[in-house]
Amino acid sequence: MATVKKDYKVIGSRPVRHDGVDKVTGKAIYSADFSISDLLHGKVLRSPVAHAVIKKIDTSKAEKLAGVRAIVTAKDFIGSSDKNIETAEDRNEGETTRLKYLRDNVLASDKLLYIGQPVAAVAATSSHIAEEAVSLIELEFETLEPVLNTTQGLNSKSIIHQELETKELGTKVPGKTNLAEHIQHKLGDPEEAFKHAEIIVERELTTETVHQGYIEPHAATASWSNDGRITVWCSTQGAFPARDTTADILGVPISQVKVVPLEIGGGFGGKIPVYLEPVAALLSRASGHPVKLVMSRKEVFECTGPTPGTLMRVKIGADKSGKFLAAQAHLEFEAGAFPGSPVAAGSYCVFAPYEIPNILIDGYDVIVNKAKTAAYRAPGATMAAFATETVIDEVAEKLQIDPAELRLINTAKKGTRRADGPVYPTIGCEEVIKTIKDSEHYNSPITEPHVGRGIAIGYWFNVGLESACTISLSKNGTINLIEGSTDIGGTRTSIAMQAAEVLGLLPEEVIPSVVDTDSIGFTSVTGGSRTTYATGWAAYEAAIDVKNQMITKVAGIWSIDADNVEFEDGVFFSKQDTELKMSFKELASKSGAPIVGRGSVSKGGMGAGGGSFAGAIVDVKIDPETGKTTVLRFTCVQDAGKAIYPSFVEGQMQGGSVQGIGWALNEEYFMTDDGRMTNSSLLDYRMPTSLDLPMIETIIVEVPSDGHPYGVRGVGEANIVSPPAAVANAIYHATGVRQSRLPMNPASITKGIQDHRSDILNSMNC
Amino acid sequence: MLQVFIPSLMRKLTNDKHVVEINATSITELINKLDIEYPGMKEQLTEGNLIKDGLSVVINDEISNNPLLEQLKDGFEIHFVPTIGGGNY
Amino acid sequence: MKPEGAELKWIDYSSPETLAEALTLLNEYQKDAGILAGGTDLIVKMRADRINPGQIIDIKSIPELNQVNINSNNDLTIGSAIPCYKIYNNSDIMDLRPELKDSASIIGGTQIQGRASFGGNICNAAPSADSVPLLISLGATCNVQSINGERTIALEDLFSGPGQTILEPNELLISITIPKKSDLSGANYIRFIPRNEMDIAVVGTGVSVTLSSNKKNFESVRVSLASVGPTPIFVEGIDKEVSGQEINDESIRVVSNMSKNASKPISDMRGTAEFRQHLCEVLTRRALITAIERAKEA
Amino acid sequence: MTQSKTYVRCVINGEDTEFLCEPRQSLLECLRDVLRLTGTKEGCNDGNCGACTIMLDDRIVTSCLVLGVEANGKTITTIEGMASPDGLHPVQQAFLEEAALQCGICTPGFLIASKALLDTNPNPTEEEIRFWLANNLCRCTGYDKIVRAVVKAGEKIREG
Repeated sequence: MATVKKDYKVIGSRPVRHDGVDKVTGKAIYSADFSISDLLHGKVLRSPVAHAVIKKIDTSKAEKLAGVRAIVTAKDFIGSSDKNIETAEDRNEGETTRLKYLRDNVLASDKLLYIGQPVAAVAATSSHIAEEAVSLIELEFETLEPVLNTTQGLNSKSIIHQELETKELGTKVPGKTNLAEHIQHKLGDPEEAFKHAEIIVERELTTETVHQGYIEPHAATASWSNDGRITVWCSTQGAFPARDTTADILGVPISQVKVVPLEIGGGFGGKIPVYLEPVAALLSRASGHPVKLVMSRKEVFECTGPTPGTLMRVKIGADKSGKFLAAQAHLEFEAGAFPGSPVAAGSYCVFAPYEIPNILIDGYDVIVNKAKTAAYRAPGATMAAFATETVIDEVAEKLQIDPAELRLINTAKKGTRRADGPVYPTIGCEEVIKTIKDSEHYNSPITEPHVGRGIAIGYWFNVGLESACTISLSKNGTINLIEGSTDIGGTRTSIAMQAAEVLGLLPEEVIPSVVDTDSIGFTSVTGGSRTTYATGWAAYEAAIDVKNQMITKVAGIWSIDADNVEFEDGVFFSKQDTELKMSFKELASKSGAPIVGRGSVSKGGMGAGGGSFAGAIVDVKIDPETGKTTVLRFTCVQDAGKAIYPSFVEGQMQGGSVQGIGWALNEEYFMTDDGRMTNSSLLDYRMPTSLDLPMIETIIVEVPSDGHPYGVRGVGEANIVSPPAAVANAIYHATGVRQSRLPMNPASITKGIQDHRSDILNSMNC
Repeated sequence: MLQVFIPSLMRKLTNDKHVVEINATSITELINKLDIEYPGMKEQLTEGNLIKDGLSVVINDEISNNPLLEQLKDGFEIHFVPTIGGGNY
Repeated sequence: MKPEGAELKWIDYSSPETLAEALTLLNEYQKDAGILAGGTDLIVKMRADRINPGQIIDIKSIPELNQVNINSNNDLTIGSAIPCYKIYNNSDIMDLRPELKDSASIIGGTQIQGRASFGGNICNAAPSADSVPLLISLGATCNVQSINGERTIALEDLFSGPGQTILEPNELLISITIPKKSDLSGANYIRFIPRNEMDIAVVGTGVSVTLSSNKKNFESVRVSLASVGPTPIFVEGIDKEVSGQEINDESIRVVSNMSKNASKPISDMRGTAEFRQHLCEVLTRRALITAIERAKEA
Repeated sequence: MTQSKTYVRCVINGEDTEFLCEPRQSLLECLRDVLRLTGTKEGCNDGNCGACTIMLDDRIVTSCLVLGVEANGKTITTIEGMASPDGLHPVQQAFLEEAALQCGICTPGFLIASKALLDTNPNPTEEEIRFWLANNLCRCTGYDKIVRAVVKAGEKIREG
């Protein structure tokens, strides 16, 4: 297995995270903890129906309630008092539509598109009064037939957006429809290749809507001051994207908005969109006070982006030896009420771990009357892998080839051409599969009855995007590291460690701060597994900049040429004169122009460093009478490129694995025929508890990525992709019944077993 | 020469050619030359001299953040792929 | 239109020190009163707007509702406001009725058990109430009082519908009495939930069994079911079928099938009717077998 | 009846504390909004996530399901009261060393619940830990490192 040879001092160690003490003592300030003088509290009126035309919003009764300070609706977006507002009218048609969608998702203008869509908002002296006022707002509407899944969306006469036309590679296909986008990737000649296949397995599978399930509900406080400056304190995965979207929605220049990111209580992709920020800002402008909005758990479930339900058909053809000759995927994803399901990402990932010469992938982004979907950890890849990896397990069974061996036979490697065209740089897919195949877990015997083992592989392409970082050197030889990546799970430290390594410092000699959008260069979201990769890269460059400035400074002190100065093990020295030495700390203490290093990177939008592959091995025990699944043992294997901060690499692997287990077994939105979620609580939306799980074993594989100074690969996402498929395969091997729907809950497993039994009986009878 | 990969949904314009070879040093030059050889390509790929919304340019193995500024070298692979929707990152 | 938030409407609160005081308040406010013991159902229902009491009466300070009493006849009486953890941490109760831990230790998680009481779990009258099936199978009775006097109600007769009991608006559940235990009896409560601990019973079964002196035959079997009807269900007529019968797979199957046939489940997000009926048979069989083992050890 | 606030007196983190609250305010609201003790978190407001776990007299409870007025005469410990001037509690230290938190929003609830377990049982089995903590949801860690941290804290406490 390829690993990084170079031995590092800081990288690969396990220091206590910089923000740790504040977070174990309750001092860390999260979005809902924030307060400010003169603060009002807001509540939001939300749509009670899934599809309707708004007739009237009457706020008169609510306005009369004592303690109410302001009420806003979508009307308040238009005719802003501000002179330099760029309004929707100034934009081209595409932009205008995009803006309308953004605005309608935070305050509905003409139609109600899903249950829970915001319609109006109230600011009052207390949240109790605000909520009472909300119940006094009268909303009149004319209901329309709701569209609740992709099949309805593609066939129903009920059109959700009259102006919508299907896009193919950005080009519009005329005609009224709920199909927002059709994606296609074609490699080789699949039709012909299937003819030569020894065996072909084709299956249709479905998955239900699931939520990211972060424990901290969304919250935002906004203050619109008299000079037109807007300050927003919120919980977001990206302060800059939140600033840009908020400014966009409000129709003000981005320079007029400052977003102050507070500590964030989980996101997993769900805290990339803005929901409350622009509404709090409108309420603040209308009331003249800062206004705070906090969502309830019910609002989080019903009104923020889940990841969508899907319908998928996957077909794989292989020859006798197990080599995949051709593959085909048909992916229908629910977008929610506005375009943009993760079907594009799903289409990239569906066959990503394999070298297959002939591929056809069709992806469909279908508008439905549900909350707009948002990213959820490797968006789209998990559903796609559930389809592909269960089909591959069936191929392995039919050809009587070990499932790990079959994957190895077909593994993608450097130079493999993907379905979407490009070839892979250095990747760790083969190493991940080999590690699974050679692992003690995979080779341990299964002795108990009703126990089965399954494996699966998953891919997430990872992104790079923009990050900025500055480092100021202090007189005592420590550094202050300023960054713009909100820290969801230890990235302050994984970034600081990369700077520390360059400058020969200890992790605790770096003081990292995540700052507001006025205080650092643009930095993209904490998402796409990019933070340790790209912001870490920016920190590395800032540290190099600091080092070079110090070299110039010491060269000046010694009056020698900077080219003759070297820095090693915390000491600057002259290449010629061995007498000339100065420690980092001593040089830092010397007076002179303050040393400030800058790092600023723009890396690939997709496929950064070749992405990350991860795999799962899972043993389950099925109660054949109740269909209850017990996860006996679970191992997650992932390529981290180079694990900067192993404790938190393991943490990502364990967290992603468990979200995948929840998705596999019990998590789903139960929806009524009129589009209402019936289980919008943490009691009935069954995320795994500590008692549902074994310890989650981790094996970190290190195949350094091309380009990154330390070979890092983001590890935030790929780990959630394979668990549902691995669990499905394990359930099959425990019960003899294939599962074609997520979640695989006790009722469906029991039914599967009963049907299977009666099939056997029938076949014996004939 | 650049290897330009034509997306399946545009191959009607290249009478089903999957890959075409073009000599160019920038994406703009590339698209103009493509349009001469395969009329309609420019309209498919651009809007107001910018790459269309919903379309991304892959240069070799990574999506480029600002393709129009990229310096293209001999032997590069160029792909036009659908943009990832859904605020995925 | 109900907003999506979870704010409570205005309430007034009182915490009477004596039973008399509480009964007077309850008589004054009748249906407008909300009785607060652990609050783990009351406050949740108020936030969800399913009930809107104007006057909260906190009964936790009333001595009679916090007493555990075992009389000379070994009848066990448990105050209605005693939180679950005090039940399974009470050695007197556990010596006499160890099976009560089956339900007391799974009503919600640890934090909920710090507050939730049998009395609250009973009066909340959820068809899924975990404490109820076992208590019914043990023949428990409810001691109820109002300013007009007191009465005793067999637990299986208390419920009139989902969230509904036959208690008058001015009546208060003071305690639950479990009649004395035979040396040859054993009981067990089990439930089926998809997730572990933090979940609502898809089906729950409480079984109490008394064996013949030679421990080979059934003397009496009582079965009660949760979550398979509008109220907790007491399965009638089992003794007629199996009393005196030898304990074997066949007689056990008779009981579990009677329990399956007695269930009247609906389909909802927690399980289909078909699945629930199937589970009734499985869980009754399993609970009965455990109860028999316990009876033999007794 | 006029809508007036109620006077509550209790001991919070060892301090005699008085506050006024509306009877409809939960103890969680009182801690966070009235007393500005925001270390106790709200994740669901219906007792199912455990983020608002506090010690109420001798027992952990979800403070979202306790009325502020019920705190009268009670003794309360929140996360703010866990560390002492001479340092972190062993459970806090173990959570740091074992990387048992990622986003950290559920951490105060887990720490209060874990301490309560170890106070009565300093040598719990993995099963006992998982059962005790089943009312505390964590979405980041998969619980593995949390369980390890509680075991480690138990060892530290037993060593004294």
